Amino acid sequence: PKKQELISKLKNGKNFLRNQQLDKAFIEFKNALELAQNLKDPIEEKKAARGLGASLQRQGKYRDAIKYHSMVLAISEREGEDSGNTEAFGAIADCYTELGELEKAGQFYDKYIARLEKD
Amino acid sequence: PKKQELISKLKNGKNFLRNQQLDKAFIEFKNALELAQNLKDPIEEKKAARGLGASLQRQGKYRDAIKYHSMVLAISEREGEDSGNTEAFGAIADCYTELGELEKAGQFYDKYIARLEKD
Amino acid sequence: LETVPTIKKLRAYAERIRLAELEKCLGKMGDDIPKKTRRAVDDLSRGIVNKLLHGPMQHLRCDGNDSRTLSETLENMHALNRMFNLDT
Amino acid sequence: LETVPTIKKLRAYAERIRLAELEKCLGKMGDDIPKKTRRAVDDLSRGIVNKLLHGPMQHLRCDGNDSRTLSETLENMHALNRMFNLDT
Repeated sequence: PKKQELISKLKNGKNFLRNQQLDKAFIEFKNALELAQNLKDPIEEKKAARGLGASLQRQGKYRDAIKYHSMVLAISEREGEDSGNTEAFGAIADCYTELGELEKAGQFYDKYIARLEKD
Repeated sequence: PKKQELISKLKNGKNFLRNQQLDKAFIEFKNALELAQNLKDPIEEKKAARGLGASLQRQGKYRDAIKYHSMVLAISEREGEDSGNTEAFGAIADCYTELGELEKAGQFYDKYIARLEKD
Repeated sequence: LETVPTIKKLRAYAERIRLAELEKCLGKMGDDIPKKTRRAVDDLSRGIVNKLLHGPMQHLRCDGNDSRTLSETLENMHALNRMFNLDT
Repeated sequence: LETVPTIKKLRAYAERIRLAELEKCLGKMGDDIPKKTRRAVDDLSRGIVNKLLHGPMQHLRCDGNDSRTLSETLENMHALNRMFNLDT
């Protein structure tokens, strides 16, 4: 039931993202994040964090986007399970590139590139 | 029944190809080609021709390989259905490259490249 | 550092292709795609893109401590910009 | 014409990646994969590879009648050889 709700919020968020309805996407992912945290479901928690990062990034809110993309890395660290990290490193680097902080961007791209050969 | 036999020969041929048992692969594909022709099944006929081309190509028999890869193009022409043509153009070009006929190879690569953006 | 924006553009270019092909694939597979299949297909699309990009991406970074020189890295960047039309 | 062997090597490089990722994907999907799914997945893998290779491949051919010069084509070739390690 709760899990069902979580899945549906993630799905809605994705659809809003696709249609560039970024505020609506943000709200869905925000609700999904809370649900996932309550359900202690780290995989879906990461999906929600990534969605939040993507929504903000497309609105040009790069600093806030970095926070949520970094949350994916933190969840991975906490759970000892690194799915989604490649994308998170890449997305954070993209944000720093937009902000003109190329040194930092380069550091995150290096982490991203180091993972490209892995699965 | 006959169709089943055809499918299984194509599958065996593929497995032999993968294991580098190229003579055995050739025989399976050769039988598959005859079956497909009798059944008037152009899609499977192309798969058999491509398999024959690949078996010969990996044995270094480039001239013969070109014949079978060209058969894929001929079947497409006959049927007005061009699936498999991109791969056939590429494979023929690869064979000409191996034969040192770079001019001809380039012509076939051009046809291959022109199709890369299509589906 | 000049090559950093190229990394971003190349990533975006590849991601557009990945998503377009993924949509087409899911469309062909119809409704009710099992979750396992959905996931395997997503991994496939990422796996191919990531492994194909690995070489070029690596060669856009100039770490100084190996034989890759700055000028070579810039040449790689110019070639990628041309080949993937990344300047526009 | 010097670029022709590079086209062949780049094709082979990408095909190795495609087949390896495809095997992994089919392995994850288990037995009894519906034919429609099998075909969609194969198309997906080819679609991504072909669309990603289109730019570089095109820029390895120097057709003379546009602005792409021979020297630029050769630079593209050298960059691709480096980035995909095609010389070895």
